[in-house]
Amino acid sequence: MPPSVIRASAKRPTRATPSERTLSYVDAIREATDQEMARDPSVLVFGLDVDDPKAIQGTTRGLLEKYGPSRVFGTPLSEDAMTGTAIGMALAGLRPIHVHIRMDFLMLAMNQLINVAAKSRYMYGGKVSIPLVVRSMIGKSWGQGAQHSQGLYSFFMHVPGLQVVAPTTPYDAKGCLIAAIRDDNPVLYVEHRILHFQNGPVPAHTYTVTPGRARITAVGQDVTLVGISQMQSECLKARLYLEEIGIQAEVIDPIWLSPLDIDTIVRSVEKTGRLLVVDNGWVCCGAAAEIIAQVAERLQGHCSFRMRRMGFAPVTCPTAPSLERLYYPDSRTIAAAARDLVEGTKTGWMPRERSELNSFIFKGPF
Amino acid sequence: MPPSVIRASAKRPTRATPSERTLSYVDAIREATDQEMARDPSVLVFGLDVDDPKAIQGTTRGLLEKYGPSRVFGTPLSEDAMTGTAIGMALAGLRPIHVHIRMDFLMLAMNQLINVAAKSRYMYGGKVSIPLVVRSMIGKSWGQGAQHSQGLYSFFMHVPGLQVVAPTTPYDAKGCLIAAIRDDNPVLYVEHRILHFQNGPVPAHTYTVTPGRARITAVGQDVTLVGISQMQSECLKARLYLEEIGIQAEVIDPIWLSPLDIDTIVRSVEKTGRLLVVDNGWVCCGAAAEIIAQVAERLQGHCSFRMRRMGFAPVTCPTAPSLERLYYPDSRTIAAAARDLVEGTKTGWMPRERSELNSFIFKGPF
Amino acid sequence: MLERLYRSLYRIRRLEEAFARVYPTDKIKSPIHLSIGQEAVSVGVCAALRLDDVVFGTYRGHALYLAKGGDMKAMAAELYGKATGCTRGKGGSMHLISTEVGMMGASAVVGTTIANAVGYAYALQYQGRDALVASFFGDGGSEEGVFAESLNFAALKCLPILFICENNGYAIHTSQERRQGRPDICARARAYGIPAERIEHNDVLYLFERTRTVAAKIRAGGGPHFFEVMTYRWREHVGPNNDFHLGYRTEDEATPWIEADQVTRLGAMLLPERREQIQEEVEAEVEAALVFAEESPEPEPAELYTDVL
Amino acid sequence: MLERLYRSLYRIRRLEEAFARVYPTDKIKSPIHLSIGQEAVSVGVCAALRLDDVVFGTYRGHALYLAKGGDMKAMAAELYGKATGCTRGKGGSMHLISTEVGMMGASAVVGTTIANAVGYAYALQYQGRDALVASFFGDGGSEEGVFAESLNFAALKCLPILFICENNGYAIHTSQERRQGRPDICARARAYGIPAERIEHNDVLYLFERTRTVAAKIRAGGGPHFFEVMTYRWREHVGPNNDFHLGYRTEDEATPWIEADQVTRLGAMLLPERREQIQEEVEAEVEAALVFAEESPEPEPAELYTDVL
Ligand SMILES: Cc1ncc(C[n+]2csc(CCOP(=O)(O)OP(=O)(O)O)c2C)c(N)n1
Ligand SMILES: Cc1ncc(C[n+]2csc(CCOP(=O)(O)OP(=O)(O)O)c2C)c(N)n1
Ligand SMILES: [Mg+2]
Ligand SMILES: [Mg+2]
Repeated sequence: MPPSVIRASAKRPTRATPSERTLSYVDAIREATDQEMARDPSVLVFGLDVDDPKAIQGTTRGLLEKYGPSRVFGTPLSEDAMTGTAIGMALAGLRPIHVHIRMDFLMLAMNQLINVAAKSRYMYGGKVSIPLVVRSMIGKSWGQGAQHSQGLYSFFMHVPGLQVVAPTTPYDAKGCLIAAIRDDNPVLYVEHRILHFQNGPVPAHTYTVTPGRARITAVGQDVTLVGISQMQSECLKARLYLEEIGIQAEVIDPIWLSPLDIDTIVRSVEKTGRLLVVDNGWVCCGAAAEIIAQVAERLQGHCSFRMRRMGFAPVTCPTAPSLERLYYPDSRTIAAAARDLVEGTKTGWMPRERSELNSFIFKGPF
Repeated sequence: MPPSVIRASAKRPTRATPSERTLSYVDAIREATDQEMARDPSVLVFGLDVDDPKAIQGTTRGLLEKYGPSRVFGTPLSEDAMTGTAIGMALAGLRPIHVHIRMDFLMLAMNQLINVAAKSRYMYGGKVSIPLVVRSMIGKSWGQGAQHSQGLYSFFMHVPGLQVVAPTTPYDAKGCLIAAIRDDNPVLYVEHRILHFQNGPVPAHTYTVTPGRARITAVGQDVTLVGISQMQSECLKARLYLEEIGIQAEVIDPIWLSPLDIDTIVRSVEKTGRLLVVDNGWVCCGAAAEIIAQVAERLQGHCSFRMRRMGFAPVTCPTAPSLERLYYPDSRTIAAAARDLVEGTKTGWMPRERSELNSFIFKGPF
Repeated sequence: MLERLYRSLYRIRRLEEAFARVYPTDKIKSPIHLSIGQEAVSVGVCAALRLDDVVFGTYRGHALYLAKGGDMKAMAAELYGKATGCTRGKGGSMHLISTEVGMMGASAVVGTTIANAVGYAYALQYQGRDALVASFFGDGGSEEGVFAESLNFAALKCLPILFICENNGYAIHTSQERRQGRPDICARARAYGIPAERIEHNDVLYLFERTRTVAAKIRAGGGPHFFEVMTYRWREHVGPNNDFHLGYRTEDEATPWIEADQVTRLGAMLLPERREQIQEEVEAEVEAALVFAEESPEPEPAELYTDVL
Repeated sequence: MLERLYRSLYRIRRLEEAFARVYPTDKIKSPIHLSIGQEAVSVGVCAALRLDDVVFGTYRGHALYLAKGGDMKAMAAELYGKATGCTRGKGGSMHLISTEVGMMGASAVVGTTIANAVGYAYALQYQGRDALVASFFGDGGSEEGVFAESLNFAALKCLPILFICENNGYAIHTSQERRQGRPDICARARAYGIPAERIEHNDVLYLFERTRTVAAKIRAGGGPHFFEVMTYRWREHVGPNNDFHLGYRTEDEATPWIEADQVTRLGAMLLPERREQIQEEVEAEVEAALVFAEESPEPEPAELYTDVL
């Protein structure tokens, strides 16, 4: 293992490698892109507005100036063809990063992603590969509503030939993006607008966070919380609420949803006997369904456990704040559900809100 | 309940209502469409090639002559806009049936289906509804390959605001289509090219098969087989192989995947203690994952059971017959898996092929 | 008619300005894509439409909703996230609808409503009604595949639809020239078989006249028609502020548009006392709408689960 | 050159006819969308391309694969579902590829490879290579949104790409007139800023000449160009047979195309002995390809799981 490569691993459970330096999630993405572009001239980044003054929340800031408009460019509003274009570039040996400011817009790119990108390597008998990274963001709050809030990554988990990663810390944001760029096959890289505002330690050198390895972000023995994307932050806060009542939650960040590190989750559930998966999307046929199903399959016959899924309410995302609050799981409803799992009964308990644990509130316009 | 409405129900487990008349699946679809178009002038059917000499395997045969080109028409090759057009028609009070000869092509229509059709009723505060039926077909065999073989219905199960139905018999093909047409909200109607060749009893009058009710297609007490779409036929054949070795399989056809009748499945698993879900798609984040997860959630703490999922191999569909055979579950591999579940161990048993049980072989060109 | 047009323009302008003023208080918890500067497009077209004609728009749909006759109170309440909003707090600023006046929806995904409008027009034709559909979208919308597909189908079926491309020169911060190999949207429409004309200077009166003429033709079965209306967005893409500091456009570029402001222009064509009376009435209406929004209740928690299916 | 063109045409014709002959035996377990009648399009263009130029096609891609120089044995074996096939039995007739000769793929979803071709052209430009991409698709393909989006981007970036619309008048059984409001595909290309020309009569020599000229311009940085080539499919849409009995088209319509058959035309331009020699060589090659396909082994079961990622 070269010294520049640090691997996430179930064996290094709690924290990312300590680092002097603190970076925002946004800057971690920017730095990963910058370093890979500097290293490899075949890396390009494009998509609507990547070269505009807002630079995709800053994640592409400065790249145009450094690498020029043939490597960093905005596109017409043509998600379908631009995805196909990215695939064509990849066929020619480039490593495109295609950026979408909303995951919802991927619905315009499904044909190229599902029918072409995922399948080319296989259906062409291994003669080609598609080293494509698709970045897309999940929105939340301030009335983003029906079409700007979806976490549709389970679609991409469903289809062979695609990989899916949803880093939650700046450390993983950088390491996963570098891993995705270097990977020879398509990777869907899922960001969350709220996570963009996170800060955390990020080494200055390049490193990869290995596909298919989850991270135990907090150790505990009473209940396993698996938190996906922004729900990872909510789970970590829920853990603090649970501590107040003497429940030690183990929190797992899967990081990579495909390939999925089910071993780490299974081992944790063997220990705790309770599994709460908190998804950043709808639960039906979602990532949480897959995790519950795999753990149940693996543990059948030798270890029984209690389980529950949480995720978006099974409705379209409403815009009124009063409804939107009820639409998402949050640290308190997660804590409440976890306690019920531990006690094996509906306790009706809900932690008193601790304002210092309040979620970061995103303010508009967007 | 008007006499013309016959409901599928968990309480009428084995068979569809007896009927003198036998119809093919294709003709059942045709008849349902015809009867509803005759009843309600707001029903339209369109899509690529619905009015051509092949008439979508015959499912739209004769409708053009009877209802004219403003109610029955082929379209340009424009799946995205034609789906949007269908939604616009629905907003204006029509009841469009939009036909796609391949489910794979729905990937071009995802934006309108996921971001508009599923959400309009909710995001417009109930002021509108979208009575849209989207028919699409799954292909299999004769080298249909990567892009003509996918069963991607779990995408639509994932998203609130959509309903999904995958009838497997001519009886249900007719009754579900009528139910879908009369429903005020979008319904994805999943057909399978191999099922098109099925024959079975179909009453001549109109009737609906109620959304959200599964059908027990064979009673047994040793293992529950849930077979989706064409895998329902394979499960029924697997049951015969299992009978040879004294295993009585209960077979369930969910019919409606959304809303899903989990109660019927749960009751069966409570009885058999073993659940094998055989999906007509990939298993990761698929319908089978959802079914396993829901049953595990429901039975936790009071009934332990053995479970397994089968589905497409986690690869792209290959075209060579020798590989394609391995790609799909079939009656024998299902029987083998079921026996292992019952015995709680890998027996290595595989039934001797009985040629009279061989699947219908689909011959090309397509 | 001048008075009607002026009132319509002024209502939109003043409500948008009121939203911009209120915005820093965080009472509006919704993104806002203001129509300030572009009011003339919706107003000119809608003034020539009938109540039973139907329009579809975009997330930048405040002007269209009001111009077609949408209720101002219900709109303000919607932005405030209240139960009295036009979508009962479920759609927000980007998904305004008013089925009563034929405003049939707006989408936050660029381009999507073009196809929905075409489908509605198909239904009108099928039902033998002589109403028409007006489909509003931006210059950016013309780059989505759905635009091309929709125009082809509308032409093929000779549908009663008027397409209105509001060309404000930008998609967010990217100019049309940087997105289109041939920046001539009318040429696209013509290629698909739809007569197209470019209407310069955001000219509300000319647009109104042309719409009257063209709408009559469409009603008579003449098939689709296409307007590319040149206009200009004064404020930032989303939000209440100016954005000239961002550097993607200059104040010089904006100046002629601001000087040719249609609100001022039409105001000047009225008798001062009539103008002032309209202004007073509108100010009171705007004030009342904001009060209504503020005082309205939030949706009940149970509302979360209604109207899914 | 005449000989080269003739050989290329004849190879395609004879292999396709051989497939059609074999088809009833069920040895080929793949759909076949035959190119018979349309050979001239692929042959005329590809003869003017270099080995390092790149082509993308469709499920009706037999002619293109062969014309660009793809291996006949590997293609036949692919249709037979054998391990020696050009995609090792994984893609079948609809997904032919030959990276060695720049045939970079074909799709069973109409329109998709147009965008892939544009992306490849972007890469060529970025890499400073003077090769070009030729993107082949049908008249139906021009109706998909991706067509419009792709053309716009190609024009915007002035990419080295030649678009070739093989207009055989039909998408399956539906004629162009029944699908397009204005059935003028060149007008669409021009609307997006791409010079376009319609090439009549399936004329292989004219197409070859024009491609030579245009390819030189494209290589010199002249940007994209568009050909609409009028051609005709003789057999049914998919499968080995004729389909005039279906009634969607008449034999009369086909007659002029069959009379102007480019295989016959070019054959007649050769000395009889040269023609016969070429024919003999091709017959032997076709025969050998079928034998190779038949005798090749099926893929190993383990192949099911290779090359997923
Ligand atoms: C399909 C899609 N892609 C991207 C976006 C992000 N986006 C929101 S507004 C916008 C610009 C649209 O420009 P235009 O159509 O000219 O409308 P304008 O905002 O100028 O009124 C973009 C790219 C989106 N909402 N939908
Ligand atoms: C996106 C998509 N829609 C529909 C189909 C079904 N289909 C297969 S071939 C075809 C006709 C295509 O016509 P054209 O592009 O003119 O090509 P041709 O077959 O005439 O060569 C259609 C509609 C498809 N394969 N892909
Ligand atoms: Mg604009
Ligand atoms: Mg054609």
